[in-house]
Amino acid sequence: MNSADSPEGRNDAQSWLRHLPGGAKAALEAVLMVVDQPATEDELAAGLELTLGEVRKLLADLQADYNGYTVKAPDEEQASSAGFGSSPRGFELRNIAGGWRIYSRPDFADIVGKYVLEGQTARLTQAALETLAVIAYRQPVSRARVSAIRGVNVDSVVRTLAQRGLIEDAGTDPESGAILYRTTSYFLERMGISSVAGLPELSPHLPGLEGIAEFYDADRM
Amino acid sequence: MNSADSPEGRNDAQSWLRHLPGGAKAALEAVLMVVDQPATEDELAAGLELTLGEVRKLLADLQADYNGYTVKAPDEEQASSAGFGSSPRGFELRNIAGGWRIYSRPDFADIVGKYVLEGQTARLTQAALETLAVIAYRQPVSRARVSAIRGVNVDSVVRTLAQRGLIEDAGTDPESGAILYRTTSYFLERMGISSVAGLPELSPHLPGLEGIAEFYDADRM
Amino acid sequence: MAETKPGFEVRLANFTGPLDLLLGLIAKHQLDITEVAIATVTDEFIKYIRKLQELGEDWALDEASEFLVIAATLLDLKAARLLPAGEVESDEDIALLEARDLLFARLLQYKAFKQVAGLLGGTLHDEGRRFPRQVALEEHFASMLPELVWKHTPEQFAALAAAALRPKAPKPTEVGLGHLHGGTVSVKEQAEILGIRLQQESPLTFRALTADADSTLVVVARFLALLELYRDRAVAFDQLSPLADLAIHWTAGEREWSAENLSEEYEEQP
Repeated sequence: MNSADSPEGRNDAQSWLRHLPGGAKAALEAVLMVVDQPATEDELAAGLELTLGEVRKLLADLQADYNGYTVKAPDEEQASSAGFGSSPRGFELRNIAGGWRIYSRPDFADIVGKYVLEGQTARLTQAALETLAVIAYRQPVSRARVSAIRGVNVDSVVRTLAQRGLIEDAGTDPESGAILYRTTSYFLERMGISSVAGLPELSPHLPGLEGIAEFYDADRM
Repeated sequence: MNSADSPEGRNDAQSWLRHLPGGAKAALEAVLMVVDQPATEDELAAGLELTLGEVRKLLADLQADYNGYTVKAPDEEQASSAGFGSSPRGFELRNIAGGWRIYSRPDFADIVGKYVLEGQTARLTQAALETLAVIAYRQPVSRARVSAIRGVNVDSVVRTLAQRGLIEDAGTDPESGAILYRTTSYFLERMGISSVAGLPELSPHLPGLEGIAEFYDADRM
Repeated sequence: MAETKPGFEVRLANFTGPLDLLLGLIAKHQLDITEVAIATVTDEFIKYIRKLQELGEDWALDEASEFLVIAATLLDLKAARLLPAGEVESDEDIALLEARDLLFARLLQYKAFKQVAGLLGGTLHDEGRRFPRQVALEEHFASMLPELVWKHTPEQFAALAAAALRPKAPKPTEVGLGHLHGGTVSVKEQAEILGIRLQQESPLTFRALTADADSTLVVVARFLALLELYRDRAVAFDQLSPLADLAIHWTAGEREWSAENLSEEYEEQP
């Protein structure tokens, strides 16, 4: 296989892709059809022997393509011949949990839900949501610490969240030896965000308590 | 929900679909994009509350759409505004054994194959082995139950095991409607035994196993 | 969910714990978090426990410990509130003030997480309307996968199954020990001691009443006992200036008061 780093290799791959019907964009689309977890831009670039920049450009094109857009009269002909439609597709391409993946469009959730029984997850209870929130914002964090923040025992809720794949074991605290928990990439997928940094800010909900972390460590049980 | 047989119901459903972005075609596309098992025309018509004729017409439209075609000048504008492109997509809609599903386009089989094989190992992970062991000794069993026993989400591991031909669908649980899994004859072959009854008894390894079913049922989510 | 106590749902929606109950009570009385009328909150809470008892509810261990946490939290608040608002000098006073701030901080933090949990729930719900494409690998590609390396004998496999199926002993939870003390000190017993002493000699200073205390815990218990006695109108306080010695007068008649009358807040019988 030619290395993507060698100019000759790249040219070969590109010209090869160009000769396929639909070109590199369709090839990318073909790969997206078989991924069963978010595919990173690196993986896609390596698999298609394209540069990161090229892959990003193609992903953005596909995303816009699936979302549809209103084309102005002069561009319509060009848009059409390039394979662009103006009406949104039933699916969308999203960048989630660090990778790209095809999803059905939420407008059709009621219809799609009739066919896809698995994966439709039961709603989380209030207690589970609050525990998940504490873990998401304080990770990696021990059960005892979550308990202290929530004021109740969280053992069974933590077990449920782990079974649902929303949190996982993140090693043990070097000091106390307690198991630490963090959120999973499945959690990011379910939240539709790229990384934990994409969570809404906690500070607006914590008026005048910037020093809370210190408070907490002092109070740690 | 209105019955598809009642004319009033049909009209309601149709007008409802028409109001969704992309209309009935996008709704059909949404379903086809995420169904795992090929869907029959009957199933699609029932779910979308359309007549068989309408569904067939839409399927043909989508198939042509994905395959791309050379539009003649007078049709181009119309085609474009209807959301049709002229260049083939990376995927195609195929009718196999009476069911419709979207597949990656065979032209890209080399690229897709290379992508799929990348990073694949010939060994099962510890998580996969343990999950397989639980399924082997508790079959037929749902994913939720295996998750409860293992304490982690097993969705992707179960998918891997099914892909490897070690486990298969064994119908649905009459109570919960969840898909049940059992081991396959390929699994027996790899184990070198002739039937599941040939699996070694667990008792020597697991004293007091009698009460285990109750234990886990009590914990069942 | 195991944590939702049906009894609490009558009073507060979505009860999940002591902090929740406190927040709920505070919200219910529309009180500023820094101006909590502890007495009201405490009375409300005690009324609730009594009602539960009248209904003959069984006390689950979890529930009982949650009550203890609430009681402790309320006591913390109570104690902290009794500090004069002015200058503080002793380390103990500062510690009490810090405890109060910490408690408010905890409540605020708890409230913040509750709000964020609401946002998370909304996002999870909205995102649940998108279904990922997650189809089985096309047979053509599945057949290209490398043949599995299988090295396990049936016995090894069985051992693996046995390990995976063995009921997991609950992993040791870190038990919060911060609230545990060396020995147990009964507020009721201390109240009895104080009652006897004050009936013999009144007034007495708090200093004098605690002179023989062999631990801080006994001092705290006697302080709490005095609060109880005060509530029962058995004693009156007299303090000439802030942080001056606190004089305690016995105001109840000799036979009017006994430790048995003491509020059951501390000595609840199951």
